[in-house]
Amino acid sequence: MPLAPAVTDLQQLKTHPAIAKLLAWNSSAVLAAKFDREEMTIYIERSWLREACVLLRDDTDCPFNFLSDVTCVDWFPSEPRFEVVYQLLSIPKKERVRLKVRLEGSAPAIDTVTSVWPAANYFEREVFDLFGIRFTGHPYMRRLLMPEDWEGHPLRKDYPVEGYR
Amino acid sequence: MAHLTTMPELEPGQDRTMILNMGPQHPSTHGVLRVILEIDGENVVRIMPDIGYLHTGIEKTCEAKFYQQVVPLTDRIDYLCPLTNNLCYVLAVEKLLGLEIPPKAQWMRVMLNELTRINSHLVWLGTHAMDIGALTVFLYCFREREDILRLFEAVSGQRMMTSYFRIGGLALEPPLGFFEQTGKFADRFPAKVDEYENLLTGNPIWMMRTKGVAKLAAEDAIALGASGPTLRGSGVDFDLRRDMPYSGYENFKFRVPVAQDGDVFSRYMCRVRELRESIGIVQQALQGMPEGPIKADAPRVVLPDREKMKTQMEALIYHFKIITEGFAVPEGEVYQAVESPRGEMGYYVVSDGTAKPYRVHMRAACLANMQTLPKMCEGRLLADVIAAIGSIDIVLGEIDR
Amino acid sequence: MLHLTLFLIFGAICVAGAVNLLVQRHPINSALSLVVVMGSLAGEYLLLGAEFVAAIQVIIYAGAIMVLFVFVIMLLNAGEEERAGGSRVALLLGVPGMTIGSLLMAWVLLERSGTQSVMMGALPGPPKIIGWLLFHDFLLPFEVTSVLVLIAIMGAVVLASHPEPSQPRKKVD
Amino acid sequence: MVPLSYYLILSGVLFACGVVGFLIKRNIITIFISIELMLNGVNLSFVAFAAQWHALSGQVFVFFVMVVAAAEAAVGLAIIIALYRTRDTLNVDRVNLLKL
Amino acid sequence: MLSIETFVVVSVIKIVIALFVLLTAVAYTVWLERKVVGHIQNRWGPTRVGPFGLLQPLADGIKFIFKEDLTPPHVYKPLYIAAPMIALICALTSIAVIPIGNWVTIGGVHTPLQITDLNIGLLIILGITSLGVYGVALAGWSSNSKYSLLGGLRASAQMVSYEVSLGLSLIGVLIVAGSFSLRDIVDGQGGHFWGFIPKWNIFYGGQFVAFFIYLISAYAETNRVPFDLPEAESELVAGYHTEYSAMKFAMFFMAEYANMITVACVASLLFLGGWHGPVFGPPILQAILPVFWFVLRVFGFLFVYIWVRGTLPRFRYDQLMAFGWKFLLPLAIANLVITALVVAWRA
Repeated sequence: MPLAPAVTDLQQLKTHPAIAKLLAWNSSAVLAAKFDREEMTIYIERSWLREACVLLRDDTDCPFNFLSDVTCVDWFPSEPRFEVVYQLLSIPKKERVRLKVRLEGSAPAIDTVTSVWPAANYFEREVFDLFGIRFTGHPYMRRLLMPEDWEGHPLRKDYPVEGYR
Repeated sequence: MAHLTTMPELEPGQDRTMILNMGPQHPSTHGVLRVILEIDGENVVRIMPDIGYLHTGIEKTCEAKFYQQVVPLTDRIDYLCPLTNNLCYVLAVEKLLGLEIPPKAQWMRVMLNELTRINSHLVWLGTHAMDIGALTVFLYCFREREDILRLFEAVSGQRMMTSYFRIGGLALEPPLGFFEQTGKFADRFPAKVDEYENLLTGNPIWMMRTKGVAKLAAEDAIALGASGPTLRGSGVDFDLRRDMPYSGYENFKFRVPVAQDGDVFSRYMCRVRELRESIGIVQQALQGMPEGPIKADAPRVVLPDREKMKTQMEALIYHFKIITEGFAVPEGEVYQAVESPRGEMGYYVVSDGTAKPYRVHMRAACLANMQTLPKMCEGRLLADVIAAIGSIDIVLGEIDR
Repeated sequence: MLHLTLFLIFGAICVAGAVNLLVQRHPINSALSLVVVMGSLAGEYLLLGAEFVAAIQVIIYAGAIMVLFVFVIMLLNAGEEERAGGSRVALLLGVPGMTIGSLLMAWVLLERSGTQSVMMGALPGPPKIIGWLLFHDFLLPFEVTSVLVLIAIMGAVVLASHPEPSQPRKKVD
Repeated sequence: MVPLSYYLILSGVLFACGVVGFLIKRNIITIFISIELMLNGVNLSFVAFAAQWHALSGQVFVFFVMVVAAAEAAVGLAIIIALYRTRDTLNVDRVNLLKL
Repeated sequence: MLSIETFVVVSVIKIVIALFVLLTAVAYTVWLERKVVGHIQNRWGPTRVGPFGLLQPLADGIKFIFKEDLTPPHVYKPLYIAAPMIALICALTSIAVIPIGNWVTIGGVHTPLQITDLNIGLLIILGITSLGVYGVALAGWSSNSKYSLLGGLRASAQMVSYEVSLGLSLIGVLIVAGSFSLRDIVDGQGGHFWGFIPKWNIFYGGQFVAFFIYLISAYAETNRVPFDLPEAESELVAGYHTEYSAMKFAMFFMAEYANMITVACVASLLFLGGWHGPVFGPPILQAILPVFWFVLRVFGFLFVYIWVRGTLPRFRYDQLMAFGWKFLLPLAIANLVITALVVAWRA
């Protein structure tokens, strides 16, 4: 299967259920979208993330009721530096969609989605631990993998591989 | 949904309760899980898992390796099903590359994956039964696991850390007689499952210990991100192999076992039935194993055969280039999920166009499954915590990565 | 002679256990001292020939009642007792008083009834005869005690059962 | 041959120890243990008198004492547990209020 | 009647022999368990030390003696040290009243094959085993560890609870036999009825149910699978002996196996006809055979113990208590009442 070029035009992608739903609700929440390698990515405006998640979860046609994963990509040194990535799955429709939120490098913070999917609890703690992104409203924002007194966030690109000396 | 996520601080001895620190060194926390329990006598008031004792920073290590060098690292994540990890990673990279895999390699991958699933379930069954006190099942399971490990050793040269799947195909041709051996194993295995079930399924004590214990409702399971047998044990009929097929799973006929009660016994039954289904897939794969190459025709990505390398100039050059500077992967990102023995294992690979992955993230099925533990155990007895931990089949290597 | 020797040995252990009970500050030590006292008392009963009583003494008293005590001490994790003002007065007045009283009693007993003595195994108390007595002559008391035990069990269950979880706990200083 | 009085003295000494313990101990469990010690002292004199008078009813009485002791222990320890739950102490000096 | 000197000498000899035999039996019960469980589980068990691993107990003993004897900080030392001794002493003492065969005459001395024959032998065994609780409970408490404490609490609650059923199941036999003396009880089981069925209490006395209750309670009393909650490895690490090492641990270990043997002996004596069995051949064989039959029964009982261990999972604490109080105890009382009625009707 040779690689097809990625589709980034929002108009062409309007038929996708998740994008259609989001656009119908609030077109300013959707910043961009990308259909690449059979996977749909939607960039969400950061302040609308929680509402967008609730909307996608409670959608009657194609409910994205399962949060597969929350992670983050660090695009240091470009800005906005962080991309928080949510992988959603619709168990009834067997459909996946990826939500992305871009965050600036200094004191990155974003709303938690633990109230939408409790599953986000550990995932968000892991992202906080390894990238230093604060999830506001998270019930227990503590380090998950590293020791409590660890300095720095190891998965950031500017974190020295041997650790701070 | 707040009741599913509250994680208050545990403070000792407020009201006749006692804080019991179970783990990280404890016989039944399956590795280095630490569970902090607040107990009132034998009753568990609150429970809080504490993880990270096996954190090895594999995700960070991946960023410093070439794409093909990441494969051996993936073995070490979920060390009970290394081939599933291999498969998930290579599928993700192949998707990034847009590689077409020859059918024989796909069928081999499916077959070995199902053997891995059996292998992993056997370890689970043995340890789970041992946690509940049935010692003999453990050794019976390891007897069959030994057979599978011998097959792995025959095919890949390694018993556990196989690294057998490569980007673009398989590492080696399976040796002579491998399929016969596998066939023999597949023929005698169902009788062995009967043996385990004879010891456990109808045993009144086993049923007393597992039925109605550590219940998890379907909506809670979905909300908490549980997957695999933990989800199917709660009555949600979802299996990535059937519902979102990958690596040629659409060519195989198998049933997805689902149990409705959401208790330890349901999860046990799901997995035991999966053992039988998996061996059925192995048999189908053996019968329909296609002929042909085991590697994709992509000289820039796939290492050439040893023979060609010694006779052909280009092959030698490609070999040299792949080994020394890897191969560039087109920009993009991919989330590839496969059904591991524990649930949805997903690899999120981001490429920036160089020969090293920009970011590799593993979605650990166990990490999400373990979030269900407080929901399952609170208000129950100490012994039920052990049963619950066993029933969600955790692997700390995957949780901590 | 053998009788006297054994009596003295068991008696010494008995008294030592009882005194140790008083001296020890930790309740579990006191409880165990009492077990020792009971064990040696069983020996004394054997010397008197009351073999059934001796066995029951060990089974019921040492094996059940005192286990209950030890269990409760473990359950409440009771620590060493603290000294309080009142106990000092009791110690100063009570101990000499009791000692004098005991000595007086001993003297009286030795003077007044020193002539009678009992043989080793003077009155065998085989289970058969004891059972006969219990179920004929003492049938009514026996049944009454059974009712008493039943009431005690019910009372213990009610008293020791957990209070309602919703009920807030009050602190008393 | 042991004079009966020896048994009675031993019994008296045990009883006295029990009384002293009852008076000087402040831990309610130890006080309870002292009561058991007194009962044991009495039991010994019962058996000794039974041997002297050749009347087995003395031994039978020991059984009744044991049964009563068992019942008393069950109820008493239950009360102690309930007490500890409400007051967090085993010291009798601190249990000086009849209500909470 | 023996003279006092002969009595003392004979007693000391018997005590030494009995202790030696018991301790050897303990060691080889461990060996047997490892072998049998090994074969149940598709493996060999000990094979390296001596033929069939027969010297393994010796090697284990040497290992236990030479291991470092750790005393963790913050334990309550007097009781921490005393607890294993209490457990072991109680376990070993009860063998004193267990007869293993008839009277024999050796070198002109006529003596029973038993250290001492008391007519309240069974009560003595019950009393001593009931004291065994202290070893376990105190070990759990004095270790000052939460796992040990939970194990100790579980153990004392379990042992006290199941002792009730155990005692009641024995009373049925006592009613049939009409004596507390173990020797009398065994003597009452000689002969056959209907020509071929041996007159064992389990058949003739109608004490089959009692035997069943005894079997289960005995497993619980000795903390064995499926009632091994006090030392449930997967829950409480090692329960009450978590903090013990070296010889102190070995004492608990020996106590457990000695208790198993005692329980097996009592079962053979009370339910399975003791040493009765076909006796034939030359006099020396006639002397040995009863002992052989007795040992065979004990062995059979131990084998069942080990077999169960290889097969069954473990109960949960509340299930264990419910089983003991709500099932076994009523069953034992019912058995007692029925036995009493039958005996009264026969008389």
